[in-house]
Amino acid sequence: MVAVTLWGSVAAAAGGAETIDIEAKDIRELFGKLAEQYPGLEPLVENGIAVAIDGVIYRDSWSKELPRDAEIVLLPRLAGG
Amino acid sequence: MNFDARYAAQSFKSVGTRPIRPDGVDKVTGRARYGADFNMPGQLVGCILRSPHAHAKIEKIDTSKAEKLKGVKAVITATDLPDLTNGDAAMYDILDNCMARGKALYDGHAVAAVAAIDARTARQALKLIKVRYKVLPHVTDVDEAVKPSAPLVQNDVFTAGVDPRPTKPSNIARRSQYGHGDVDAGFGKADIIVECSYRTEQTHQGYIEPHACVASVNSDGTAELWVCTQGHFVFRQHCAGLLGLDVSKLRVTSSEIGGGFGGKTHVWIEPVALALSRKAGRPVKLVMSREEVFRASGPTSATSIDVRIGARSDGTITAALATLRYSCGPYDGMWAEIGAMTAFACYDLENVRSVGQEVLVNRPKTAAYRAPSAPMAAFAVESAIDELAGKVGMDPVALRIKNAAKEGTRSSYGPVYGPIGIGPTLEAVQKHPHMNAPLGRNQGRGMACGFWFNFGGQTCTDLNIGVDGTVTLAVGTVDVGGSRASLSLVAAEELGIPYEQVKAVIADTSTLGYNDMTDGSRGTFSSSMATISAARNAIAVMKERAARMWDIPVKDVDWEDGHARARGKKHGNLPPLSVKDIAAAAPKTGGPIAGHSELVADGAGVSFATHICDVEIDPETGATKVLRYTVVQDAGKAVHPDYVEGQYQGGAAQGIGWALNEEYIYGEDGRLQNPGFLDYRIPVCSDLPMIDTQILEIPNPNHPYGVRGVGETSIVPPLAAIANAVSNAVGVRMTHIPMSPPRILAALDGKKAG
Amino acid sequence: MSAIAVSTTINGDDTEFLCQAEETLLDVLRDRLGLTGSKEGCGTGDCGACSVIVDDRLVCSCLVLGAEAEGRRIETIEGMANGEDLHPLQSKFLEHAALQCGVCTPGFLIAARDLLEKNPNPTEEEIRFGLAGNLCRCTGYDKIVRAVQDAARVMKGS
Amino acid sequence: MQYERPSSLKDAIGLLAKAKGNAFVLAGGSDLLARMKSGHVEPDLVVDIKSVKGLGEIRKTASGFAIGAAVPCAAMGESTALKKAWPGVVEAANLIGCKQVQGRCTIAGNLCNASPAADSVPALVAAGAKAVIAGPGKKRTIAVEKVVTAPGRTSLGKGEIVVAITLDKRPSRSGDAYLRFIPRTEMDIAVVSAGVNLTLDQKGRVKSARVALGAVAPTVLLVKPAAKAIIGTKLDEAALEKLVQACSVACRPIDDKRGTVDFRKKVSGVLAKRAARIAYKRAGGK
Repeated sequence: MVAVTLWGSVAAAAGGAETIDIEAKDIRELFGKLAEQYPGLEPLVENGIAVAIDGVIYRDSWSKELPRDAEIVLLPRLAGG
Repeated sequence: MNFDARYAAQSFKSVGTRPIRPDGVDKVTGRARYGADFNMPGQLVGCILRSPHAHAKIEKIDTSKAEKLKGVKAVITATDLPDLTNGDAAMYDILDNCMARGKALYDGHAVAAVAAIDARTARQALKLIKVRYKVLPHVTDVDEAVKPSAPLVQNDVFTAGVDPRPTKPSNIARRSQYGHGDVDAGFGKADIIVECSYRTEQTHQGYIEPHACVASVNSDGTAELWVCTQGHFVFRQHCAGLLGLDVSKLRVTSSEIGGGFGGKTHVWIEPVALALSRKAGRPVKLVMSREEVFRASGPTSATSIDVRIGARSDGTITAALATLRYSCGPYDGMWAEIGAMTAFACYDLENVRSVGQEVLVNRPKTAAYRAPSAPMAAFAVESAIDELAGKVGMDPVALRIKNAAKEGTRSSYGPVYGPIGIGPTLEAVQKHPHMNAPLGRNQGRGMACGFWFNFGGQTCTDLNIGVDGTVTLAVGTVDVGGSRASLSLVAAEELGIPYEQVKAVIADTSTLGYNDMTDGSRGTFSSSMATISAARNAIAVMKERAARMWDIPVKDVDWEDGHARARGKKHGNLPPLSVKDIAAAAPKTGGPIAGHSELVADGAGVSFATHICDVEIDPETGATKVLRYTVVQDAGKAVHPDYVEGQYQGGAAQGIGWALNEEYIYGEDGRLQNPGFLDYRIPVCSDLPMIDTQILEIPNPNHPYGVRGVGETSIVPPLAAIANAVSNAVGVRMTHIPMSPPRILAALDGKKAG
Repeated sequence: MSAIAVSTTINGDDTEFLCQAEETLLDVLRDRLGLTGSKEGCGTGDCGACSVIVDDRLVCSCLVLGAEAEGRRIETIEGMANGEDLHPLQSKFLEHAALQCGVCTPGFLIAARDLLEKNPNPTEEEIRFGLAGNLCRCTGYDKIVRAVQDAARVMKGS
Repeated sequence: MQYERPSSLKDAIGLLAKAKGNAFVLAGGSDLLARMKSGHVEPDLVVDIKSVKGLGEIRKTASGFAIGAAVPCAAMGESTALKKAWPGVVEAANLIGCKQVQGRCTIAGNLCNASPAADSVPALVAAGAKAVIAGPGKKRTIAVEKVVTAPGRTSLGKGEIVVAITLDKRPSRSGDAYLRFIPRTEMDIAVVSAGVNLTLDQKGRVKSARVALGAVAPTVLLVKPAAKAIIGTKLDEAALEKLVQACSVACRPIDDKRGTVDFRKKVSGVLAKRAARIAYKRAGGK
């Protein structure tokens, strides 16, 4: 079980949920379960979402493992210049 | 690729030196080929007809006369770009922006296009296209657009992110919120509260090279696109999707790029050029005029931001709150959201909340501009922090140091920070001689901080070793400011060979795997990671080849200092083999030697900067002269310090232009008044002083060399640093960017009037 | 409408071309003669990327008609290096990393050479005002000014 | 479009006089080509006068200087005699655009383009410059302020060309100066501008003066009350304050993308004051 914090537009898409406990070993599993439990998140997961694991931001790494006590934060995927 | 996350201080031979860039001679002799410098046999000239109205229903387009003009080979409208987006709202917006469908949403919106045998014929043909518009009420101002009485830019947009879902459409496309703690309680604990509203006007990236491309679609479904872009792989996907082409059959070559700064991360004319070529059956060259660049590419947001900050009398901030309204043009974006994320990112705050509102207006679609959205938020917050310092009676640098974020701080946008550079940049500024230099009459000094995330992303690199031991490095991130030099240095470092033996090139979409675009300051960060990985793979191959040459087990071969060395004494006195030696033997030891790498470069470290600026104001005219400017920024590790400094200086210069003179000026009729370099005033050489830089190197633990992105952060602090300097010089808080002479003179008069 | 036949000298070479009356010298250089080193940043004389020399005078080639080239001497970036030997300004721009995207660089080099020919010993201010007609959006001008200063030193020495 | 390059003035006038549609004189071309690029004008005929004999020269005449209509502003800056005699006029000519534009643009073209913000015109008006006009009729010479009648409009008849701008000999104890306000340091069009030309008496008092303002009305203004305010003075603070007031009162500016009414009213006086000080110093005043 990891505790996932949702922010900004991601939280809004999940119907205002801010913290979710999910059993997931890696980012892929996390995304799958999120989309299952919060259909509003599906388009975001599909089109781009970033996962901060202990402060380091990952964008496309499904295989990235989620350590048990890690701090997981979901963020929108950003545009850069 | 998994690197050792424990970063150890390293000594470098190549990285950190300042050699001449590999594309340099071509660029000083005029040989480098940019977007408009390429031609194809049988090529036609494309031209786009644009809406003169800010908002209008397109009732009818009659292209018959244009089609009949001799020399015209194709005329297209939105019907030639059918909607293939399959419910993808973001792609639909891109399509609609490339060619208006039903409604023209801003002055400059494309409504039709022609391809003809020459420019003169194409221009004549445009005049023969008759468009019947029904002009609709428009709104171009961000504050006007959020009023309930404002004309609706899109009839079917309901503010997202609000619960319950609104029942009426609105120009506020989306609301997003960030923060933690209890802001109300925090303000309750404050001894001093500052509160102010700020505005910034819309600016353009102002790259010198207008958008340009040559498109060629064949009847067999294959196509080629030559284009100036920050991301040819992304352009390929967007263009293929919009035109219904197979992704892998569209070969996109990125030309040299004459500046992008985010503005060349979006497709504008490219799908139009491809559609023209498809219809005409010939290659089509399409080049924007400067006027088109201003009217119809993507500037940054105009903003309106309210900030409230509370602190105890010792300077500790107890609460911070911001509401940020960012114009998006006619389509939903995430510009206010990024503003909301970055606004308070420099500080360690117990109670913080920022709310972003994406505001639709009848202006061109907002595009990314260097650390998009962060400079405006920083302007508002850093101005308020300076006000707070004044009220608390503290030195502004000391107040910032007291509240600065550090390793372990929960950022205002969510995650907890690793090792970061905000504290060190502030301390460097505090010690910098610039801070203590004397000031004269009518002069003022300001400083401010800035933050940017930096990205990583998908990256693919090939490293090929030639038979003579020289190396070609093929990367897929477009070189916007010298990254080929930096990446050649990294390859040289890793292989242990001289820089001169490496040549980096940008590969096209058919010869290298997918790469995300050069945005988010990722070019050197991501591609250096992939280059290191590719070099290590090549070294593994070279060790095998050396083993074969020596006829010893590969486990007995070490790689050291650019040479294969036989380990231990049992192999006698085998002399080390250089890359050259191994390459020369390659035909006999197994063929070509190469290293490849495909990875997602994650872990781009966040970046911080602090800038100092001195200005002098002419109290009779309101003119501002920038006397001195200093940039202090964390680079993680500066691979090629010249180009790191260049990024710092360039970002500061763009910020100076934004702060003082640059702005989109719209008339009552909703038309852009200043679509040219004469009246859209970017800084000229005589406007600026030398820009001093100080590179700090706080290694990014997620990169093997400690590299962080450096390209964008440098544009974040200038608006605020200059606003603070001007405010100090004139004795009035300046809250409206740009601080053009009429605004400064009006502020001075307001002060006199009391 | 018939095209206009023009005889001119470009980088020392006798050159003939046909152009339409409204075509600019920049159009002719780029589209008819393949000399794409001069860039079009604005087409209205506001950026300097198309700077060339016409009869010893620095001009924006976008503000000159192609037909006006008749009988004149035109110098472009393509003629700045002497074979493989770069002009000192070209070398110094490279050494000082005075270019990032490089699209303004040909115009800067032409303008800087003209500046140093007229004023071999310019102050920083004279360099800045002398090059004010050339926009650069990447560098903040710092390294460009330094490169011109260094080139001036080298050129005086030789 | 038809392009012609006559070698005689007669041919040039003939071409323009019989032209049908939009005919333009190409002197420097820095305005014309920019306007063609933006699609604001579409000439049917362009008459390039640079090959017309004599129009490319700065001549020193018995009465002063004649600056040919095809003389690029950069060449004015290279004329030591002209610079010494009329520093304000030369400064104004060498402020237009940038070095590249100065290599092309001409003061005659700047005048005939008839922009209220034209840089060299206030300096020319202050200097009392005259335009020599040739055409199908008689050659005539008029004060430059009589050439422009409204934005984009001149008093020139069909077939008429300004062939030269003349400046008188510099009287002793006199000087001129020109200042403009732009938000940048170069490359802009004047938001406000002021030209001052004055002559001192033997005691160092202003004997005669002309003050002209640009970009504050549909055409360049010759502000007589402003001149009057300083005549008879040594530019003491009170006189300068009167000058400032007279300028502000005379202004009839508009709000546009380049500046506001308020700004132009205030800054016109500031520039006139500063230009007057420079001109005074150049005239030998202390």
